Amino acid sequence: MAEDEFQADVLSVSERMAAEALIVDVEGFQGPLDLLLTLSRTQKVDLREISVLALAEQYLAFVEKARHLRIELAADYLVMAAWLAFLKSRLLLPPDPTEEGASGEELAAHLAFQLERLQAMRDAAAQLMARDQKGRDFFARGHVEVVEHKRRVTYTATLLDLMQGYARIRTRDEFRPFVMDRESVMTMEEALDRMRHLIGFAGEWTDIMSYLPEGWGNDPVRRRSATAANFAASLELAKAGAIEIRQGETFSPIQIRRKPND
Amino acid sequence: MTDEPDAPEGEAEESLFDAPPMGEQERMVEAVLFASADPVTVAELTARMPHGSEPAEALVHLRKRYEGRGVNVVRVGDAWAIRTAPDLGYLMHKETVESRKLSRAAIETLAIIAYHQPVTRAEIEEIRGVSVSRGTIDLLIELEWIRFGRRRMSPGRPVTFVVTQGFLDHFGLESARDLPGLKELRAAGLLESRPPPAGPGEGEEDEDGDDEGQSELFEE
Amino acid sequence: MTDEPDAPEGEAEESLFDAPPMGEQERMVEAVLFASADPVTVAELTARMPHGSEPAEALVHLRKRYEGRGVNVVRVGDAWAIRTAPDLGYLMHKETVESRKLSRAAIETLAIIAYHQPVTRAEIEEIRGVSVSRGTIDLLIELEWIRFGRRRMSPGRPVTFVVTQGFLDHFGLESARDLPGLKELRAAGLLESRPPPAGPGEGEEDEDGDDEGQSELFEE
Repeated sequence: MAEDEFQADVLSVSERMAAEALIVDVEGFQGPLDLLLTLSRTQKVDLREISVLALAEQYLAFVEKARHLRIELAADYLVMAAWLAFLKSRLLLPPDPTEEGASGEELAAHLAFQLERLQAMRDAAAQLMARDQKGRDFFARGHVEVVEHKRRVTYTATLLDLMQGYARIRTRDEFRPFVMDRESVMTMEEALDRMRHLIGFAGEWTDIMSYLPEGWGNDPVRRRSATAANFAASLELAKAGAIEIRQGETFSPIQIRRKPND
Repeated sequence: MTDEPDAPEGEAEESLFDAPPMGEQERMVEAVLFASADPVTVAELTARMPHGSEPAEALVHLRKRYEGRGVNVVRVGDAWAIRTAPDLGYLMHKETVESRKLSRAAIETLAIIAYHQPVTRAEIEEIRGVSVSRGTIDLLIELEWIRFGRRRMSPGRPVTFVVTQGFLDHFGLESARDLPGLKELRAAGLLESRPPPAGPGEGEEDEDGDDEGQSELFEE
Repeated sequence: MTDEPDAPEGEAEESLFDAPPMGEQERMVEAVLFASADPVTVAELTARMPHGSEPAEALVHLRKRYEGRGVNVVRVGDAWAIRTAPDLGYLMHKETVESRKLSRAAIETLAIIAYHQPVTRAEIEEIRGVSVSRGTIDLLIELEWIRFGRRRMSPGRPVTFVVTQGFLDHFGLESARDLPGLKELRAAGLLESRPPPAGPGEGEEDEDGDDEGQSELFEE
């Protein structure tokens, strides 16, 4: 309520009602400039004679109200609010000769120009769409004549095809799937493949570590990868019933042997 | 639709709804025949035109009007159409072209030439990552979209390719330099890919962003 | 046309390649325009018609002949087409193409391009006060209502957009100069590009796509 009294200085009751209605419709605005244009209509004057100061007040009241109602406003709206607050201060305070940049009046005039221009473009768009349109109000030839006796093949491609084709090539690298550096990685498939061949000879219990391929036992990174792969492959083979696994106690060597069949 | 009995032919009775004047009916028939892809029957005309119209009579007038003209009103089965006068068929040759979509390889090759001209075949292959078949280059030359440019002053003096005026005309470009770059393609939504990895390009928080040329330098 | 001494009329030494009489040329133009769904340029007509023909003059006659008829000869940019008279559109419901409903953003963007062309994306955004969403430009290009124009000779050489002949054809405009209210808008100074006065916090415009030259636009 206190806030309403505060606003009463600048806004009439009907304006406040209007502002509230606007907030509900905030999704329907095409950005802060659109909102400003809508607000300016409440002044009911030629856009060239609009009071930018009053407009800034209305806008800031709008943002304040939205914040009060806990309505999430897009960043653009807050940027505009900050700018309008700045503009308002420039318009109200006597010009400071040390300050650089345009005067408040110049900034206000430009904003009024932007609003007028946007309104003009809206009107122009409406006039354009109100024109007779092909395929709706007037029509092109429905039947394009085809004479059979002289045929020529032409190839068509649109600018869109061309640009998309180019974009496809130039961005191909961006879409290449991520590939890990496989130098020091052994996959389970690789280990499985190896062990399948070797296991035929393993009639006796053998330490699983002896299955590491040559050159994989020294480098810690490669050793770790190969060990993990071999272990996983061993489990896989055991599951398939090809081998048996045993381990004497926790952390003791894991041994495997071919499953004695029949 | 109405409760009045079908007006028999030759009756002098005035219809409740006046049919448009015959001249107006002729215009209507003319427009409908022109816009229809297929020949139109009198029944269809009757159904489309205002109540009380006499398309059969309008057709007689219209047919007469087009006698000796560049196009004629002709009967096709029990329907009517506007067709080019038979003696002018030779003018229509260009209407008989059969158009085919350019292959992906050809489009990509053409695009690379347009964006990188003058460009050698080896360079095209490097950019595409696959070899360019002779047929592709030949087709583009035959279409008069590309032509040979200067030889490159590098070992082997390879020929280069450039796009032609015909290419610019076909694609509605004023010059090859007006082709949009990747960033612009993306901005126009022509490139369906995620936004560039660099953070938001908008400089809203930028306090000293009034130097126009500056902000772009920091993008991407 | 004039009483020049070498007027071909009745002369014994008639050229082997005499152009056909104007009436005949009118028929030819009529046939070609009727046969084509798209507008045909005078250059195309000249190329198709016998040597020495004057399609531009024939068009003047033909246009007059179709005044007030069910179909009319209309000018579209530097090309010509036959279109049904707009007052008869109601008869054509069968031919009506269900046009995609354009969003407000797309309509405004289109109008801005038409009235301000050639115009950059940054300028469109400056006028609308919001960024042009992805797909809006894309859609308008796909509809063949806009295309890329020359790059602007300003820092960054941004691409520009202009409207196409297809746009003129769709909205029944002879040229972009005939856009409704264009003169008034220009007189009111609303089509000038007026840079915002420099001041703190005024740097919101992001002029994306502004790079030095074309090659730099390609992200590696």
